Amino acid sequence: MLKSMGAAKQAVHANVGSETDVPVAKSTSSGRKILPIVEGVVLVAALLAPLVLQDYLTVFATRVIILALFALSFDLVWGYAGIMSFGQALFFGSAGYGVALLARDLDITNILLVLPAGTIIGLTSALLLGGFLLLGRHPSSVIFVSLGTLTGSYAADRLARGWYYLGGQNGIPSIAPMSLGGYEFTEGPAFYYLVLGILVVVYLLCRFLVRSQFGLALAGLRENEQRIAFFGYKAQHLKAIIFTIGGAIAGLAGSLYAFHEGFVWPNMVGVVVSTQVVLYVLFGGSGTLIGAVIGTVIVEGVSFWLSDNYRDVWPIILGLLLLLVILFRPLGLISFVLGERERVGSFGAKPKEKRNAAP
Amino acid sequence: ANAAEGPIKVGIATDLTGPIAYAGNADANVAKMVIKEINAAGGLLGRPLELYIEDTASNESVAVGNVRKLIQRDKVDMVLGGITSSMRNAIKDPIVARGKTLYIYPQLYEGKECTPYLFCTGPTPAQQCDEFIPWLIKNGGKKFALPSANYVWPHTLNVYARKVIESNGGEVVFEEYYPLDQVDFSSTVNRIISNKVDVVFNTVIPPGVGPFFKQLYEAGFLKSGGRLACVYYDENTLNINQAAEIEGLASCLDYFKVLTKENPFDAKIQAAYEKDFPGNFLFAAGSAATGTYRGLKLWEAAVKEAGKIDRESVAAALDHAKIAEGPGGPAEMVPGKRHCKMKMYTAVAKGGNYEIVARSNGLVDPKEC
Amino acid sequence: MPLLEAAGIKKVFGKLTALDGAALTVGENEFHGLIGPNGSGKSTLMKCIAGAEVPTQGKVSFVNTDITAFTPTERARAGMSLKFQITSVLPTLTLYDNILLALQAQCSLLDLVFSRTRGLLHDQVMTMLTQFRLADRAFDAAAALSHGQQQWLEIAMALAGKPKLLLLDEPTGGMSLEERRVTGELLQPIKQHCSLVIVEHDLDFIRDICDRLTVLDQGKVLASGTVSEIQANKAVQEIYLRRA
Amino acid sequence: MANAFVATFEILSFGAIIVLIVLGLGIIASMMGIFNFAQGEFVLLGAYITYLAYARGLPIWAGMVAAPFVVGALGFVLEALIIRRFYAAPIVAMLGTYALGLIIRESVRGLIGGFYLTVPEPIGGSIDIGSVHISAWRFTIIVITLLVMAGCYLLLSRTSFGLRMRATLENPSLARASGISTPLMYGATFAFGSALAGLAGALIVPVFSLYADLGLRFLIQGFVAVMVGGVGSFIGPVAGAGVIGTLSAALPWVMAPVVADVLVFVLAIVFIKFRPQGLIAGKGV
Amino acid sequence: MPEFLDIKHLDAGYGRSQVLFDVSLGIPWRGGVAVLGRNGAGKTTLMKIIVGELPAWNGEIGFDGRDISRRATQERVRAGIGYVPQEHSVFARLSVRDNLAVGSLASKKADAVDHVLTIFPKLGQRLDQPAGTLSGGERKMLAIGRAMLGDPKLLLLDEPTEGVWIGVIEEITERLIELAKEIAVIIVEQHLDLALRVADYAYVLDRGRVALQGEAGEVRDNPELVRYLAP
Ligand SMILES: Nc1ncnc2c1ncn2[C@@H]1O[C@H](COP(=O)(O)OP(=O)(O)OP(=O)(O)O)[C@@H](O)[C@H]1O
Ligand SMILES: Nc1ncnc2c1ncn2[C@@H]1O[C@H](COP(=O)(O)OP(=O)(O)OP(=O)(O)O)[C@@H](O)[C@H]1O
Ligand SMILES: [Mg+2]
Ligand SMILES: [Mg+2]
Repeated sequence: MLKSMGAAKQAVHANVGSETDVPVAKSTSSGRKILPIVEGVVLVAALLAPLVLQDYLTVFATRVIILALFALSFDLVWGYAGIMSFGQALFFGSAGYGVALLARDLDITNILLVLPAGTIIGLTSALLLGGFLLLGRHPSSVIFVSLGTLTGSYAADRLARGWYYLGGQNGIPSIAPMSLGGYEFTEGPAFYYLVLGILVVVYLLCRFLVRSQFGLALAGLRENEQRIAFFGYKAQHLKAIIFTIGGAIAGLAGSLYAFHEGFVWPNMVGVVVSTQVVLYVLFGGSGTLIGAVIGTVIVEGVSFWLSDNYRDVWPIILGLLLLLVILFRPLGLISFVLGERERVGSFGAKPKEKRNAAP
Repeated sequence: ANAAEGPIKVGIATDLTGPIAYAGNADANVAKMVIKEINAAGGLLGRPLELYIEDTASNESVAVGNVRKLIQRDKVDMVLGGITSSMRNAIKDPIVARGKTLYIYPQLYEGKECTPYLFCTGPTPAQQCDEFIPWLIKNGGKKFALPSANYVWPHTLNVYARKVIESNGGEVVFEEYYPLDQVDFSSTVNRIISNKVDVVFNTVIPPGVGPFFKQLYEAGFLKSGGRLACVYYDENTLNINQAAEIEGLASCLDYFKVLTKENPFDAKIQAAYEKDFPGNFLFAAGSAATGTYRGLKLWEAAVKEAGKIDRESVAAALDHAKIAEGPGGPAEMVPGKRHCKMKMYTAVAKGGNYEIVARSNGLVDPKEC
Repeated sequence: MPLLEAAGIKKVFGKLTALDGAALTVGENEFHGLIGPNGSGKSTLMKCIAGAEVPTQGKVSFVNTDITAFTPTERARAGMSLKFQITSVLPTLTLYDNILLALQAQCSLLDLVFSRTRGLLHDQVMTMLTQFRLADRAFDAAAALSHGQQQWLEIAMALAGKPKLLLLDEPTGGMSLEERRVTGELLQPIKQHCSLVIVEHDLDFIRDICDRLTVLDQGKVLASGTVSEIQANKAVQEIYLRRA
Repeated sequence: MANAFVATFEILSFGAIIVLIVLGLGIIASMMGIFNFAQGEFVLLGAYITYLAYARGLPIWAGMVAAPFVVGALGFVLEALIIRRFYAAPIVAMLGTYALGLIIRESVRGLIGGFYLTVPEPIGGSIDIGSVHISAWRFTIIVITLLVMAGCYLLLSRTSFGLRMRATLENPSLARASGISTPLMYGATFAFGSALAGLAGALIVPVFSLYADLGLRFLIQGFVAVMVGGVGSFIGPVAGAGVIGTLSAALPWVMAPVVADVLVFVLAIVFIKFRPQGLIAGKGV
Repeated sequence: MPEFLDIKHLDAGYGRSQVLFDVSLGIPWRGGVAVLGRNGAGKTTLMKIIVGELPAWNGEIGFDGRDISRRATQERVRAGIGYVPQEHSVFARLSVRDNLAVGSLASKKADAVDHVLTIFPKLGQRLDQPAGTLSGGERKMLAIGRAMLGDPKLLLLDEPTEGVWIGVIEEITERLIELAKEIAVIIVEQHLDLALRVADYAYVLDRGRVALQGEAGEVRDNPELVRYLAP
């Protein structure tokens, strides 16, 4: 554990030391900001997508956006607060199962009921698991939290497979579409824009949060939990709070996913999906919200394309691509355009005041 | 949305990658073989067939995306595929309810799938147990153990098997479920030995089944006259253990390769398959290859009868479709049930090969829906 | 009534008794020096007071409350602030953010989420940075500071929360004579609102800024009193002559 | 009585298998601070090499002897090309090795066609003691595991290799400043951990047969074992593996296997929660 | 004859920010040399470059007649450079005993460890303790002891006495004076007295440039010195 803390610290030094390797776009506090440009480009692309994509690709894109929402939840927890939640699928999947049961057993498919319900399921399960793993006398190590959450997700997967009420291995198929009054959200452009709208709102909320002073506290948490406890931060509470928020967002994503795909199955709470979301975020670049979105789009898009074109060997190619990115862009694809300084960001007062104040 | 002209599009969605890729690839090969054959004979309704194959990758979410490709991009007229029940559940809705397409599921399974427009062409528990279990009691003994992997197929199959065992005067000593990837079975083996079980009716699946049989063997189960039984065991699974470790294992399926010795039609398709696909992916019943063959031929018969390719007409014809020749013999759909009658064979492993020891008198009823 | 009273503190690490009934009393607005040979238990005593170590025995009270069972967070909220002997700034954050982080520690959650105090604290952050001669590096990452500069930053962070009691463990390590003098000057003004416990090996420095001294030796208090009392103390003179 | 003997033997033998698999994982985790997600695939490669030897008609033991060397050499190369870049960031390392594992696993799957293939044991059959039969190969595995453990312990505690390794992994720049060639040490450690995995794969393949997910099956179990034992020493993970292995073989004797399976993990996590440093706190060898 | 350590026109820094500018210095085969300067002047950076932890941008580093600027750290150390870093100077999780053992890996003398323990008896009482839990001063003692064990021909000390008790500083000083009679010693030190007692020659860095240099006595008496040391 000590080792991992130390290693994290070295990582930081190494990054700072190797700034020469990243000659691209090192933006200073007074330089131009790259991040908003990237965000804008992605948003415009997302808005236009259904106009240029074929039907089935719009449906695929909807799924990707839901997964991006899910990735956002993990990024918030890992990229900003340094909590390695290797079991994020637990919240995603339990919400999915929850709303699937609502639809199956109680015939509740009203969007105004099911989405809040999914969010609350995600929130509650994150609160319980987070409470156990993160609170307590000893601050918990990164490795402990990662294995703890992994095990949680693994156990939930086992439970889902074994429990008949949840459909066992087969999951719950044929979930009725989400509805609003008489309108049914079936897959297609309407669903796409609904999901995109939700993503944008959640994204903006997250953005607001991580750039606030609260975000600074999270950054402190990520760097050195013990240290900020000595400032008087309730470090473990902060962790539990952000973990819970992450769980709620994952829950929201999970319920959308369940209705969009029309079924839920044990993998959705299990290790496979948990690992997948970690990949999305690292691939895109953790610690930048847009990185999580970009990572999801690219990983999903590339595997979709590969499985079409290299049918027998696509997992191997995907593995190679992942490895190359991780090797040469350990900070994710976003680091092609974004410098270290802008990624970590600065939480001080408005840039204008800053420049005046700095001599 | 089907074009009246141009080729008829057949969609295959199966596990080309992932842990059961050996089965998925065999199914895809069978489909290629059958489509080639039909096209060589002039196609269907005067139109050629075109094959669209997508990977389900043993990953339900990848699968759904790829199945949508089949339905929405390629606009196939029918989808055949899915091997595990969970995969069937994942893709059936996008195919049948949302995609408004016909779906054929080729694998032996636990039964109880009664979705409209979804046709099953593999064996059901009734077909695999009704004649097999009495044979086991006669050729093994009355005391059964049901060690099982913990998922839906064994659970449902065991309910049926237990009923058949008990109504034939047998006794179930224990029925126990294990996590799917459990690989140590010492306590199970011990219970089997100390309870003097006669027949181990196994539904443990790989990876557990190899070590399980080995441990049983090492504990002297076979030496003291015990009988192994496993209804998904085909030519592929024989290699999991050394021949001695599963000597005498009995299985009941719709096809075994040894049938080629007695059945010219089986010899013909087996030879055709091996010529086109000489690799590792065997034409075997446990991997749904026979169900795929049967499914495609039944569908061909239905299309011919309907004279049209729209879902309603084909489904109406498929409801009572028949083929005179298929792997293991003729097959026919049970009207209104969307399941298939077929011949069943009981085979026993001897020195690394199967020997047929019993066969059904005629076509066995699936007893579903 | 003293501000801080630690009494009978015992700390055992395995076979080693690092503190053996040590005591420390600090009054309001008092600058208190803690000295002693290497390994005499100074840092351990500081950690026991700040909550980084749990004493095996003993009692710590602060502003008339028994805080022995308090967590570090609770102690910090009660008005204590510690600078560790080994520097531990937050390396990837800018200097500005390091200070802001320390300053905003006791703001309410809502204040933080809605950044209500960001503007208010700006001047304080810049004043601290200017005082400690770090203003020109305000937007550099803390990892890019030299060891001595990190010491300055740490002191600034410890001071930032306006503590009632400031605990500094060898703040001037790696500083030259001149730099020490400046540090001393920077510490003087806080006397109006704050008490200080400072561990130092540099006697001249201690003499200049402290009112009272406590000398630790092998986990026990050897002497405690005003600077001149201590200087006259025989036992203390002896350990200064003794080697390692 | 006979029953108890069999039970003990079987439980111990599974414990030994887990220990064997975790040895390499533990060394790499403790010494290099990297949770190697590709470790399972090194086990798989060891198994695959043994299978190849068998399929080519060579004696099986020849494959078993070659496996650790080949996998160790591969580990050395991979360390130099890939792993070396990850030391600073353990989480990125997890993902990097995950990708590596994916590539190896899927390639092997392609090579063996996704099947389950049997490899006979060099020493087959059972040892019969009265009415009790115990597996001769499992017995051999127990013996070899004990020997390998002792060997590793001696290597790490009695030679300066162990000291250099620990120094390097603890503080690389200071190790260099003490004259230790850190690149060599990293390579050697990783190769050593991989070789142990290769050996494990070679020895267990007759028990479990060869299939692409052979190594993956033990990975999470291995991580949990390392955590329970305690990162930072050689002995910790070994002890953890012993506990987890025997526990997961023993619990099904007294309760439903499905419950036992989840229970092992829950117990492990609760244990780590209340004793975060693990069974054996990380110091010494 | 060239100097034992001969640094010419050295430029160096981190990332893009340059820290050292055209630094040249020569160290004789025997004797002490002090490097002085205020916080952030570049002293530690210079040490890191000599030992090879940080690459130089430009310039030459000659050691024992050969150019070592491209050699890896461990090779430089094996060639005879000993280094006591300013921070992270011990193997925190290794016991004191093992820390010393690492130091003596290359040593030929059998009783070298005992010798260190007689200089720092305190360490003898802490042999089995992980070095990370040592007190600040004990840690420094261990770091110095470890570096001495390698029989260096050139010893680099980056603030060796930070946090060390006065009594022990005296002891260390005497040892270093003795040592400097046999090998070359470069010392970065804030205790001016100590530094200039050990050193015969001194360099003063200011913002990465050599601002003053000369015999120890001269430098001490130079009125400019105070200016370069003030913050
Ligand atoms: N976690 C620990 N485990 C074992 N021994 C410890 C631990 N922490 C401190 N010690 C020992 O306790 C003694 C007191 O240490 P402490 O750090 O308090 O000394 P100090 O007075 O601050 O010395 P210095 O002036 O050198 O910093 C030392 O001998 C140290 O080795
Ligand atoms: N990792 C780093 N990245 C970027 N800049 C750095 C880094 N380390 C040091 N610096 C900068 O280089 C300059 C010289 O630092 P150095 O550590 O050499 O100073 P020093 O003379 O040793 O000071 P001190 O007396 O405080 O130890 C300082 O301005 C510092 O901010
Ligand atoms: Mg101290
Ligand atoms: Mg320095």
